[in-house]
Amino acid sequence: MAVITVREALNQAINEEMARDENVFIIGEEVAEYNGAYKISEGLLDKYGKRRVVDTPISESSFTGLSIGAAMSGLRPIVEYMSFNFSLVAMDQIISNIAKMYYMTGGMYNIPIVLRGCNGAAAQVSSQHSHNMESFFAHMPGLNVISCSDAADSKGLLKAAIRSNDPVIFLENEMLYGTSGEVPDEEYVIPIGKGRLVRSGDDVTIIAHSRMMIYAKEAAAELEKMGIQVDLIDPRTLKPLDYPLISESVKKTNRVVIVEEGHYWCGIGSQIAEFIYRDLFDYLDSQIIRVAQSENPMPYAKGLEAASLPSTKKIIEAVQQVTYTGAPS
Amino acid sequence: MAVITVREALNQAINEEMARDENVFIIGEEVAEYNGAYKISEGLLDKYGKRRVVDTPISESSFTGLSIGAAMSGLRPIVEYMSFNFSLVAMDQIISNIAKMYYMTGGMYNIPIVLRGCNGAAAQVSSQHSHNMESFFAHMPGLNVISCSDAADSKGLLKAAIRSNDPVIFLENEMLYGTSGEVPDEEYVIPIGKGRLVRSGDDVTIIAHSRMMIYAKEAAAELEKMGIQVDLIDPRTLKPLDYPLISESVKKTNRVVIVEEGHYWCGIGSQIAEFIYRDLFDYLDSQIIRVAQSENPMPYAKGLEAASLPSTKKIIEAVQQVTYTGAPS
Amino acid sequence: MAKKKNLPLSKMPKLLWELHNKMVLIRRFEESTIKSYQQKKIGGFLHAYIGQEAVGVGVLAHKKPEDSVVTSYRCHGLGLALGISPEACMAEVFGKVTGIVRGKGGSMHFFDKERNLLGGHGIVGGQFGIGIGAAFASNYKKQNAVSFIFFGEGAVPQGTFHENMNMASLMNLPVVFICEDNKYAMGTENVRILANTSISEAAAFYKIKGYAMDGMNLSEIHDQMGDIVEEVRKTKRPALIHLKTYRYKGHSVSDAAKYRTKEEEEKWKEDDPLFKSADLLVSEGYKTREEVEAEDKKTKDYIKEIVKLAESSPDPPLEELTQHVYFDKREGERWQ
Amino acid sequence: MAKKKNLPLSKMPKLLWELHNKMVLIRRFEESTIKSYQQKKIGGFLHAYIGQEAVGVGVLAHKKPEDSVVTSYRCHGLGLALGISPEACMAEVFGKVTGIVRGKGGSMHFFDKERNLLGGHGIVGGQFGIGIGAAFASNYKKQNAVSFIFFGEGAVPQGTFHENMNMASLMNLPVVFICEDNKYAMGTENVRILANTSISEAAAFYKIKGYAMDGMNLSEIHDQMGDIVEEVRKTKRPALIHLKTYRYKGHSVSDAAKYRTKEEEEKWKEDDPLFKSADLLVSEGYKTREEVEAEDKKTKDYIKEIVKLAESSPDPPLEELTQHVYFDKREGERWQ
Ligand SMILES: Cc1ncc(C[n+]2csc(CCOP(=O)(O)OP(=O)(O)O)c2C)c(N)n1
Ligand SMILES: Cc1ncc(C[n+]2csc(CCOP(=O)(O)OP(=O)(O)O)c2C)c(N)n1
Ligand SMILES: [Mg+2]
Ligand SMILES: [Mg+2]
Repeated sequence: MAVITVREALNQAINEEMARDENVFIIGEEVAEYNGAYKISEGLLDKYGKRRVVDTPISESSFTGLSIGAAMSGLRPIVEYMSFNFSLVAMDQIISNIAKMYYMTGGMYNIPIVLRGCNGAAAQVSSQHSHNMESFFAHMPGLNVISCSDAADSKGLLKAAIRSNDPVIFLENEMLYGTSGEVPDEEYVIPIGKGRLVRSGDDVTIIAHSRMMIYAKEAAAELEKMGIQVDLIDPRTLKPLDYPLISESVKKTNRVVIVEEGHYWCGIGSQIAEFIYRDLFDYLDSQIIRVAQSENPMPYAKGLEAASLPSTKKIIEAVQQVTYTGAPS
Repeated sequence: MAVITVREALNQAINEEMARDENVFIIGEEVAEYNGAYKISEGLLDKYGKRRVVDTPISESSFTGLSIGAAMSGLRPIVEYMSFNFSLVAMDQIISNIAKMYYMTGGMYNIPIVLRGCNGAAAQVSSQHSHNMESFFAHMPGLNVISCSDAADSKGLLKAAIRSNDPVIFLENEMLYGTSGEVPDEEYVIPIGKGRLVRSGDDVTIIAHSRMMIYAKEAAAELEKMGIQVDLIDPRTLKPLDYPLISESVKKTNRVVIVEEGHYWCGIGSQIAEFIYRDLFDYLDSQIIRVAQSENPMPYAKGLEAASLPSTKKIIEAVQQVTYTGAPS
Repeated sequence: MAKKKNLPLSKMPKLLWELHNKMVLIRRFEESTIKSYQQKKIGGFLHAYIGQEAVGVGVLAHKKPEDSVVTSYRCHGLGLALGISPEACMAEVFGKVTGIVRGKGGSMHFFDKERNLLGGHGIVGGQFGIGIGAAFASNYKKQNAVSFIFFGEGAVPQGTFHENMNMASLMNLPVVFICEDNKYAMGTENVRILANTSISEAAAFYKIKGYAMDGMNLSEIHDQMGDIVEEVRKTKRPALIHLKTYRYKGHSVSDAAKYRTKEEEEKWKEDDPLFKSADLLVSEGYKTREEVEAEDKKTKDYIKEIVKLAESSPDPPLEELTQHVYFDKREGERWQ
Repeated sequence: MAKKKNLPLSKMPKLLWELHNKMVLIRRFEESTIKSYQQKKIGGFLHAYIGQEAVGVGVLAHKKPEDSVVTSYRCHGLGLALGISPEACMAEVFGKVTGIVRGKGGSMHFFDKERNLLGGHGIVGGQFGIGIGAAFASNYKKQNAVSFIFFGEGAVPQGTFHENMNMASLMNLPVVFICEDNKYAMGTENVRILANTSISEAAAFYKIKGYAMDGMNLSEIHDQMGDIVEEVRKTKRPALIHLKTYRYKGHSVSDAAKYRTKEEEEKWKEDDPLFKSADLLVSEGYKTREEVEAEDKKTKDYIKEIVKLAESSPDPPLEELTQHVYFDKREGERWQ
């Protein structure tokens, strides 16, 4: 297996799917001549030309709408938002048109579209550039929401997203682009809706996605030293959610910590927690603890930013809380 | 006490606050010459003139932005969205500017603004006109979210919202505008963050807001006949939430049903449920049941629309489920 | 441009007769839906196309099968102009499963895959991007299709109009932007929302052609649009058309239209496009007044029939509630 | 208009010297932040104003205390031009609690209540509405303030630009729209995003005046803007100004600017606004070359001082994390 970065994995996924299907194209700011603000589309212009690798003005609402019309006319657009912060100016197109279209047309027009780009905080990019959009999108029926934590999943799920006949919100994370991992040599696609058990343990279930998996893994390693075995789940697809995987784990461990980078109120973790509480109430030996961003916009100062975000330490403390192994208070 | 409609209550609130404070103005489509698409601003143009009652083109993003700038320059704007469905085209202004401003400026610029209008379904207005936005807004720190169910609360809380020095999302419901209720004769303001116990009972807590309160009240009356006493809570303010009120009730009843008109995934109910589970885990005798909109965009056909939405019957069934009093299955 | 080969409508009796009757069909259809709405047999919002028939019918006379069309919630007229089954249209407005989108969209959301009608959209300005996307796809597939985007003058102050004009011009997309300026956006007269009501002047900044046109005259619209559509198809340069028209009814059935005078309404009614095309048919000697009226009567009877049919048609079954949310099969989905 | 009373900058030695040195301050400040960024002492995004100094300094020379200013993330230059303490600006960029917004906003989010600097905004086009709102408030309060909205040419294709031009014109808002066209929006040249790069022509549709101007010449900008600002203030009619300028550095520090040639960069550097104003000072005999250089040297030393100061200033204390989320006290709040 080759070791590649998440950046390369995403690039390969797009490249392979564009080679496979003439109707796939990519559109967004700086995707063509600049090779992508984060170089995800590197080399695609050279290979596929201007027709299929399309630079745009800073007009997110327009090029999102364009992609919907193109999808209704038989194409399969990949829309790159330089970051999902900028998807806010296109929100009406995403919610009113993309999410509703297939239903509103009584099954006449499905929208095979992928909206992708960075989600969440990067490094000190401050209040307006650090939104986590998971729960915004998961709230609305008609959308799928994917957010991966490593190269292999990123590649396999982006390919699945491009092949999906429904809209997919594909949330990447700038801080993961440069991280490396093994990727199968042969072609593969990971089904939408399948989570992954990252490591197995009997004492506590940790659910984490995207960049948070880095901290969750570190926490699990630390906790092992402390004698606590973690069942670590990466849902990968946030909607639809691999509930059977989660359920099995919770039935085994009876204790759950849910980590997300975004805000607490109505975060994706609130929904995952509610599912678990509702359906596995009698299996739980403790309430669930959620680790999320603190209840404030993202500050610029490095120290404050770090304090805002979940961390390995916060995850460990949460596990200690649900396993009653923390320091007595 | 006078009996007035929710429409009149909202109108009185705006009128009284405009009389009280010269810096309050109202802006939006059709608010002035047409007296409001739903007549909430009836008579205000005549009384306060064009300077303070401002018609706009269909440019939600622009007049939201204008109001932010006006708020930063010492005014107190009330922004009317004909419906919150249309706030989607202004979402960037709401999230990136309104919600973040006070924090991002290190406390230099607070934004005393009220964004108000219809939220949720009306009668057969179909997919693009029936969004519930509660959880969208509650997710983002920096915003307050209010949604009332009757005339008295609407008046008292809209006045509070206008006086608030922070942004308030004030979610109304078209189907409630014509409903009547008693309103105190003297001036009053209801504090933001205070819920209301609508009726008292020992067997089960029902939490419902806005139009759902109609069904919840009907359900409670029915349930009473069946021997089940409902503690019925209207949070009124969804964020900040009157957690002490909810907590007290749950400690008494040990059983909870949460009703909301919007969608299930990451709905406001998911967050309220999570708070209860987390903090009152040992008080619960059953899992919480949520009644929400079904997992599809809103259909046009009357029968399908009704089937989508929560109903008195669905609430009763949910109560039977948490109280184990339903028909054996 | 091969201007010579485009005959004026007044010289094409068969087409004139057909287009006139399309306008009549729309008029009678809309009158009927308003009645049914007032009888509470139709719910939701209902925006009639009455008064604007010449625009939809005159413009879409030039639509080829591969071309696309997109518009706002005021979409019945275009649906019928495109030749969608009036039965299915009526059934949709009645929320029946036999409707064009199975009763799920309703009055504001007409779609038709066969004719590339891409909606029927409820958010003012929401249709622009979709329209340029269809043109993009045509270029992409090296087809020769044109995309027609209809919108009210109320959509002009929405930024999306400008974004999409810029994009269409930059990308050389074969788009015809058709502004149906019916003077009002709900209760607001166009002069109160536009710094400039000569909307075709918006074209200049985008280096595309702008045209102003009388929106109440079928044959004028038909004749002028023929050349324009041809040029757009050939050059792939978008064009902006501003048509002045008038809706004879309120914004929707629930609007009493108190913001305008009866005199104004009457003035515009003297300019009724249906009268004009009827007169033309008669004055050119193509039809007698009686023939015109007999056909109108037939249409009225037909509409009564399809209303009955719609009323007696089945509602969407409850199983449909959660169908058509996703196209692909979903495993392991879990929600409520 | 009282044109006579506006002296050209070349005839106002004191002001010319002051404005020249403001440009020098900005230049040295920015050079220093880039260096600190490369040393990883500054994080996030950093967008330097180098090359564009004449625009901010020349335009804002006409700002009265009651006027407002709003701009994009490329905001250091305007902050300094407005006279905000360079110490506090530097501290902000370093994320210190002594910064202008307590280290919470950073490089992209400069604000100042005393001078009505309403940001510093990160979303392209996000500042337009705020700017017209300040003008609205001035009219509302019957003050006589003007609102300056600065934006890059990359914001022109965003619909919000057009929405706000229409609104400002309709409402007679005293707004000066100032497009700083530095030829690139990140890696994209203006010709690739605009159907029309003569941006001042966008004014016509909104029935407001549009002006094109050389953005590299301080005295020209100063002289022309004097009349324009006066007219806007008097007539309450907005105006659109298109200034051609150039950023000598990449879009942000992390951009290597490979999308343009070294020749192009050199060509623009020959046109450096700082050289020109220095030359003017010398040629008019107001200062000697040595005096100009001595002052520059002083500025450089001063910047070194304030960097040291910023570095040694305290970070925001952790208690500040959840402060300034809401202004009002909140009872019963409950969250995590
Ligand atoms: C973004 C948005 N804002 C507001 C509305 C409410 N609304 C529906 S139709 C309409 C007026 C539109 O007028 P115009 O574009 O002239 O079209 P017409 O109805 O005259 O055909 C308004 C304000 C909406 N649907 N979408
Ligand atoms: C809505 C939005 N889309 C994309 C971005 C990412 N972005 C930041 S700056 C920029 C280029 C802006 O160029 P221009 O307006 O010319 O300003 P300049 O940087 O040249 O001063 C882009 C695309 C953004 N901040 N906001
Ligand atoms: Mg109109
Ligand atoms: Mg630029």
